[in-house]
Amino acid sequence: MNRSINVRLFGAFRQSHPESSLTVEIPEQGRVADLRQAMEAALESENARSLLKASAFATDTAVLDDQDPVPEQEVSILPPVCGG
Amino acid sequence: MNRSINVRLFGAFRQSHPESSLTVEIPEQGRVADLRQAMEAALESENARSLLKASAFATDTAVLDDQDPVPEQEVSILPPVCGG
Amino acid sequence: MIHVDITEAVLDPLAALSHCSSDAHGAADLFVGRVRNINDGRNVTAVSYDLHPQLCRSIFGEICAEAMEQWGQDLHVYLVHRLGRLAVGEASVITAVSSGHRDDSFKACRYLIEQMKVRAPIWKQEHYTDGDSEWIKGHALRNSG
Amino acid sequence: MIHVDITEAVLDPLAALSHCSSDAHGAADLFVGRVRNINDGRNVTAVSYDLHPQLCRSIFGEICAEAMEQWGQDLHVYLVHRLGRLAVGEASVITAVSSGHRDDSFKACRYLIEQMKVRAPIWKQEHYTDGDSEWIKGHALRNSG
Repeated sequence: MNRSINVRLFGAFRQSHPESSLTVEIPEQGRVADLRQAMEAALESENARSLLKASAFATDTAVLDDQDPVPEQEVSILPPVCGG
Repeated sequence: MNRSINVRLFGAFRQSHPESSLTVEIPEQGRVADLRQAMEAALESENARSLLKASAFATDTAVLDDQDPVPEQEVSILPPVCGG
Repeated sequence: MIHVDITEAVLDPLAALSHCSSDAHGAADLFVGRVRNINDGRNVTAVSYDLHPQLCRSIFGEICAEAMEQWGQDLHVYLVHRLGRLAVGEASVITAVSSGHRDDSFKACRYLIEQMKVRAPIWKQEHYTDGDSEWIKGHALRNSG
Repeated sequence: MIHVDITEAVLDPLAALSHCSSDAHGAADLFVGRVRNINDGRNVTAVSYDLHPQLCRSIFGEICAEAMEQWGQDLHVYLVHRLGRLAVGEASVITAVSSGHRDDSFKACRYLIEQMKVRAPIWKQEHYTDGDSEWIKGHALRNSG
């Protein structure tokens, strides 16, 4: 059984998706690795797919590991950072 | 032959000499070591004489060594510093 | 005492110094990061900052708490990053720390900016004089959890 | 670009940051030294600063020039010390540096304050809550040539 989850996009991901979010389908008990796979299928541009490899997923309070379960509500995908 | 020289006082020296300067006699070709000797004789308080040992003499642009000649005009005596 | 924020308003160094002060603190160090006119040989006119607000605040708070753990629970610590499009010369980030003695202020202030650069979910899009713009390649975020 | 001064006026961090800025500088570090309410276990109400104005300016200038020699001739460097009687919390000294990248700003700014403490002809008389006051014992000035 699948469920859909909304993924907030940041940084360079907004270039290909100005709407700043993307909804993908993952297995009901899916892990972050499954979400990563679903994202790869959903992203349209080659650039974005290549960016995905270097990106992390996160909730509003923590960065997630690939083996973590996907949270209920919403997650963010964070491309490589360069703050300041 | 002697000449007199005016010595500007700073920091703790002002405690014993609120006028902030002192005139002493040194040999015409005197060096800073001579000035130090003259100051020791001129200072009235034991505290000031003990402070003198840890003090440096200076012009308006540089700190002097004991073997330097005493400048024409005026010198300053600088007790141990603790700026900031 | 920790103050962290992200804001679209112009950053205020005096607010940082006012937070980072105490009658028991003889020292304060403040760092300002500003938009430069050249990066990698290209002429920059402005930089747009994108960031994840909630996660930024959370990570800023962690970084500040770590600094206090390392250099003293009595430290006053300040970390604010700006959001939006900034012209050359504008401040994008201010970190500041006050402490009893200066060594702690310098080291903790440096820690804030170094950690922020590595761990905060912030992205920069540079705008160039030729009209082009580009998202700066950064380094991957790892879960330091 | 060097700015040094001694002044009886309240120190102004914004003036320091304004001097320490350039379109080519992505970083600025600023240090503030303030009067603390306690020193060596005694309750301080104020500190009177005495200094040798001409020699101070001259030595401040040397210290700034050394910082530029070591961390870059393009640095903007600022060193101002206050004179007179200051209450607890007031700033006695501000050092600041701006540079292309942050490592130089931090190191040069630290250099300014460390050298100033060792080499500048400045003296502190502390005033205590019990009405007493005392000239602080410092370290002897040596001719550094």
